[in-house]
Amino acid sequence: MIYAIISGLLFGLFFAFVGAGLNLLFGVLKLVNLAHGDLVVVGGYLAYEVSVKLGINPMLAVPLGVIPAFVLGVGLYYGTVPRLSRAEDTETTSLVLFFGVSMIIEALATILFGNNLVSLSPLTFGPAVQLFGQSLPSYWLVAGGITIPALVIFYLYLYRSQFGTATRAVMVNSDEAATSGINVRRISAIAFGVGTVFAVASGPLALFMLGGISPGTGIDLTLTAFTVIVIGSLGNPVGTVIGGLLYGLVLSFVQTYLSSWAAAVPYVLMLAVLLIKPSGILGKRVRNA
Amino acid sequence: MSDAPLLSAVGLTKNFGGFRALDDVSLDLYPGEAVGLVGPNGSGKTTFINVVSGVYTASAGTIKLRGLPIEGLPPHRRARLGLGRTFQVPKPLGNLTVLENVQVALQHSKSAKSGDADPLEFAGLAKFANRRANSLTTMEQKRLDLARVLALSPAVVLVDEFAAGLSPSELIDIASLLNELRGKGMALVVVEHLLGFLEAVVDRVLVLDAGREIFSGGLKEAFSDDKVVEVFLGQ
Amino acid sequence: MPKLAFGGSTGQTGKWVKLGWPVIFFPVALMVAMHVYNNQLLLLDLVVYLILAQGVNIIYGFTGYLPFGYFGFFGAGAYGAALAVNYLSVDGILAVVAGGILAVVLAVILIPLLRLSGAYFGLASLAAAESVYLVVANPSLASITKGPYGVNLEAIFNPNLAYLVGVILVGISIAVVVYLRVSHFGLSLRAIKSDPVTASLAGVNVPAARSIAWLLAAALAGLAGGVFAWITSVFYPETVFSINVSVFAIVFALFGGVGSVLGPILGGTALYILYEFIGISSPQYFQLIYGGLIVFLTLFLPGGLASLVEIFRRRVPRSRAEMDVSQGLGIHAPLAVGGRSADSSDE
Amino acid sequence: MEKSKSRRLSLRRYSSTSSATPAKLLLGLGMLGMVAAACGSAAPAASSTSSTSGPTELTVGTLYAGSGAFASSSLPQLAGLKFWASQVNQSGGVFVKGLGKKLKVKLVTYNDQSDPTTAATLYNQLITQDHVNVLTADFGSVLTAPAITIAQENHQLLFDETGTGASFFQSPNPDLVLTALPTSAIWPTPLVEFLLAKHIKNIAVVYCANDFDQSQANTVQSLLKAGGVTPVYFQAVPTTTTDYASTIQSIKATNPGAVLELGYANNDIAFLNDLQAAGVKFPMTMTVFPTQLPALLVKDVGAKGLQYTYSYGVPPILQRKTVNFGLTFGQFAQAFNGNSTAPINFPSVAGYTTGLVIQDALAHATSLSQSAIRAGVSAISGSLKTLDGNFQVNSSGAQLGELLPLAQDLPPIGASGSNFQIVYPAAQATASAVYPAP
Repeated sequence: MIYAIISGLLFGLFFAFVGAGLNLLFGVLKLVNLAHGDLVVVGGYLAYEVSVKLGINPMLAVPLGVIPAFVLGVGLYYGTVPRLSRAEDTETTSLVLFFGVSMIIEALATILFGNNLVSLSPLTFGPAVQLFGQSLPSYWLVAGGITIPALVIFYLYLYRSQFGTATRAVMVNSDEAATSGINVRRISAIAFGVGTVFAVASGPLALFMLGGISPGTGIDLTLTAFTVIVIGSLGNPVGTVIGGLLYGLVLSFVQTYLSSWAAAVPYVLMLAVLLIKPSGILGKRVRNA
Repeated sequence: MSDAPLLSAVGLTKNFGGFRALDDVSLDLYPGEAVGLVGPNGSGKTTFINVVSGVYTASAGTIKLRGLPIEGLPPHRRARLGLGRTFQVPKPLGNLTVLENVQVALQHSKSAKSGDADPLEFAGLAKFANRRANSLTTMEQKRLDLARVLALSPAVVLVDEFAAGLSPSELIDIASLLNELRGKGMALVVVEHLLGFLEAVVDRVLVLDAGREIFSGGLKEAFSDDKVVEVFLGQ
Repeated sequence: MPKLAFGGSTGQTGKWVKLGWPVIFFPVALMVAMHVYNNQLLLLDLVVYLILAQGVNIIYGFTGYLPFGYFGFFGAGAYGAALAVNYLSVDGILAVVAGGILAVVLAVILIPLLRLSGAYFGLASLAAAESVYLVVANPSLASITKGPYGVNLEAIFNPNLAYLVGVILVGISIAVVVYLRVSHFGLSLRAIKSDPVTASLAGVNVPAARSIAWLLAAALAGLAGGVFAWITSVFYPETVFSINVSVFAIVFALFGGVGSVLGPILGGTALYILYEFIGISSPQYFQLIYGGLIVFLTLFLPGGLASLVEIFRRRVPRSRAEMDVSQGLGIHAPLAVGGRSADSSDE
Repeated sequence: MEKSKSRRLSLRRYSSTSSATPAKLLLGLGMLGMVAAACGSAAPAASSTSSTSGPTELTVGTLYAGSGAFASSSLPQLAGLKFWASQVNQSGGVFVKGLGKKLKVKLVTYNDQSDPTTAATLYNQLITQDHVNVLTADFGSVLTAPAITIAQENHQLLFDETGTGASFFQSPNPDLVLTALPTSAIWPTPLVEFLLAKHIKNIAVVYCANDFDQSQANTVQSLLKAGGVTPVYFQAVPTTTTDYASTIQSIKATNPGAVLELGYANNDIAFLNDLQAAGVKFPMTMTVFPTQLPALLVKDVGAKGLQYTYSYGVPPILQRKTVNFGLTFGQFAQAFNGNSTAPINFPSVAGYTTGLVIQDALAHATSLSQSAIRAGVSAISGSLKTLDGNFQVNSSGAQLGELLPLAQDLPPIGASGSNFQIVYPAAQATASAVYPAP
């Protein structure tokens, strides 16, 4: 029971970390980056390579990945969004477009790393740790130690920085933000970069939390992340944490008490939230007619 | 004026959460009649049109079209019964051709009959028939909105701020178009800011403020009404 | 004021003749193909994906709902057929029908999803399909669905008849799309895709029309799943509930051009040949090409192959013959993005 | 109903239309060409052996998983088969009794990437397009299953190398022969005997939901029941499972005397890793693959993580003494090392064994027809003894040659990182079991 709660909270924070960037993009650009999970997987492979080839701590992939990920994100933005925004149904078209990007990343990952599952020993950070009377994997502590500061940084970026204020203005209404002198394009590009950084940065943890990654892990991660942000309400980055924790706890309890149905948790939760309370925690119109 | 109203709205009210956008507004409209709907921004004019056309459901009140209650009907049923509306910002079916835009409405009309005017000719868009609606100018798209409404052979047309941005000659054109519709026995509700245009089209006005009716009567009389003057000067 | 001149019926028949030839042509071509080449599984795959691409065309191309979870109906169809065979001992054709029925039942349950817009719908449909998969594949239900251990339909094995049924379904799927191209109903769907509010104010019963399109698309996928089950005989839940089914169908349709009759067939056939060349031996390169194609198409050619003809027609001074070709193809104007510059030229 | 309205009323037609033109006809012909091309192009350049002048070579078709979940087992299995082919070709080829001459072996292989759907298409390709003389399956039950029906429908004999799922062998089938392993339904027999002999009561079973592992789990359950024991934990998980953290917690709560985790290599690795990560030790932990792929398990789990783990005794750990056909394990290991970069492990032995079964069957086959080859198999059943043990099949194609003993990884850790010894049954034992594990 205690184990299930700890597990749920930690996985919840982890999925909040995975979902944070996705939600930021949706908030700013009103598009769903279906390649988000694949970017997480890229981060995972980076950590794997760092650990196996260089023999250093895989978590060093997080700082190493920041700048390339930011550049990649900004590049993705300028390569696609300006042209995309001319489409009639931007939201659906973006879904298709980033699905294509997702396939490209997945294919490249398969070509580079093969489609086998890669994993690192769960003892990378030492043997199990005794805490709250439970014997917990040491990588859980590492996960908590990375996720919590990362989510705090995310919060500070949005609510305590100048960029963050402008970013939130764009989220509320990009037209009005533009008329009040905010460079919407620049803010959006930076948001894309930051979202990508968060995706890639959560990858090394995915390597441990999921028991390993393969190129096909990406799409599942995207769906789970989407579930988390739908629960917490789309476009509201803080809601992501609540959504993540809720999701993590439900998953953990289903795993413990109804294990054969655990895989269905993200999908059933997503459907339930979309059909019963589509706005998540904050009200927002998502329905047609 | 004949004795039975084409459109009869009684006590229309619309709440958005705790905000009352429309508060107990009533209007009777007779064949061939045109009523102007006037008021400052946010006074509930467009809400009134949305509630009558079915885009929103009324929180309270009744709407009858030719004596038939329609407040419970979805928008497409109201449209088929002869209730048409245009939009302040035109909403064409962008990927369809101009012709197809009109055909959509035509195929659903319950009252269209041969001998009716060709809506595209009427709206002056015949030469664009095979163009995609997206490629039209905003003005042409407004005319297309109107043509699509006409294809329904409507009894009542709700016209939402049609005149904004029109040149004087276009204004005259549109005004005579609308008058021609009246001549065919249609009734019009015209939301408009331009007084000159209203003068050319409507018989009487309904003035709204903060969702409530504050005046109903002739256009000239409206501007000698204290409340109306206060609302407009205060704006 | 000019009078409304034409009665509609002659125009309709004319359009049927002009657009309808593929309804006969492609099934015949596919029957001929079977005698030229006898790895029936490969040909059946092509047949299945042609049907699925037309199904995607109906719900996405005409109505604008992107069904990422389309494979749910395909899987439901395959399992509907399997359950019918294993519990009701029906023959192959009835099993295929049962597959179609189960898919439609699933689609009816999922109609509320149509209230969601854009990305929400796409992802919710995916979640729904995955949920169905996890129910079918769940070891706890193995006594009913055989769970993850797969089903066996050897009892009704008859590859030639299964292929024939598949080919007939290709004809039917094309006929449905031709119907949508020429009918008022199809026009209503395209109006919904363009703007649901305007469509409803023009008298289109939006919830009913989009539901019908949804059920049609689901029925085609279910029937295709039934045929697949019939000819494959042994399959696992993950064989039929695979997101690749959706991916192939969507890319085939997009590549050829959604909203047109021939686009999905041309796109499907062309990409399937590509798949045969490189997809089986090195699927990751094929996936790379697929992904690249999707990106390119959505950014630069949203109308697919079919819109190339349209652009060609616009660029080159019009001669009668060219116009006839494009109209015969059943192509309408390209979607918003790529075609815009071409559109601004006066006609 | 909507059409009837249009009869009364329609808009004037603004566009002119005209009837069919030569351009359209041309287009149609082009499409026909495309379809035909699609079909033609799909045929690979593999040679056809259906010539009338008598075959000059023997084509053996097989699939392998170049990547994906089964690659780690499938690639060495293919290497074993290739090794056999190069061995027989060096000696002039494989002798076919009915032809009275030797034929060179030519392997036709495709990569199914661990995907059963792709595999189905490719098996069909091997049979209908390449017309291979001998068809063998890819590694394991999941990738073998699609071949079984396709082979049966085409009356092609399938040499099933390692697909041991019990459901494959439930009725007589002339088109199926399991070559290198007994059916997995009898794998756990010595294991359960061991559990009962040791009077181990709280037994937990977690197995992956596939034919292979389910067959074993069902056998474990029924044999235990016969011995009066009901497992305290008996759960299926998806074959894709890579995270066993919460499963381990649930099992731990039952205070088990023995834990059997029945999976494929990826599952076993994840399970053993998660045990270590959670710092959990059970008195007995048994998984399937440590003895089949020892090098891989040592690399991914670590020597410590494997210590005291139980597994099935298969070659190379189990070395058969009496071999009457082909190389002994020692000879095989030496020759294979020089011949291939693949590791010597159970799948490579299985691939080689399959080759030996084919070779011996053909030496007794009156022609190259599939039924004659099956008759050849029957002729050698019961008498063939390879490095993989006795070969004996029944009418449904199941191998019942020999049971798999139980092995345990015991100290001292050798250079290879593991030291599996047979611990049960006593007749075969090379060491005695350490229970409970320290």
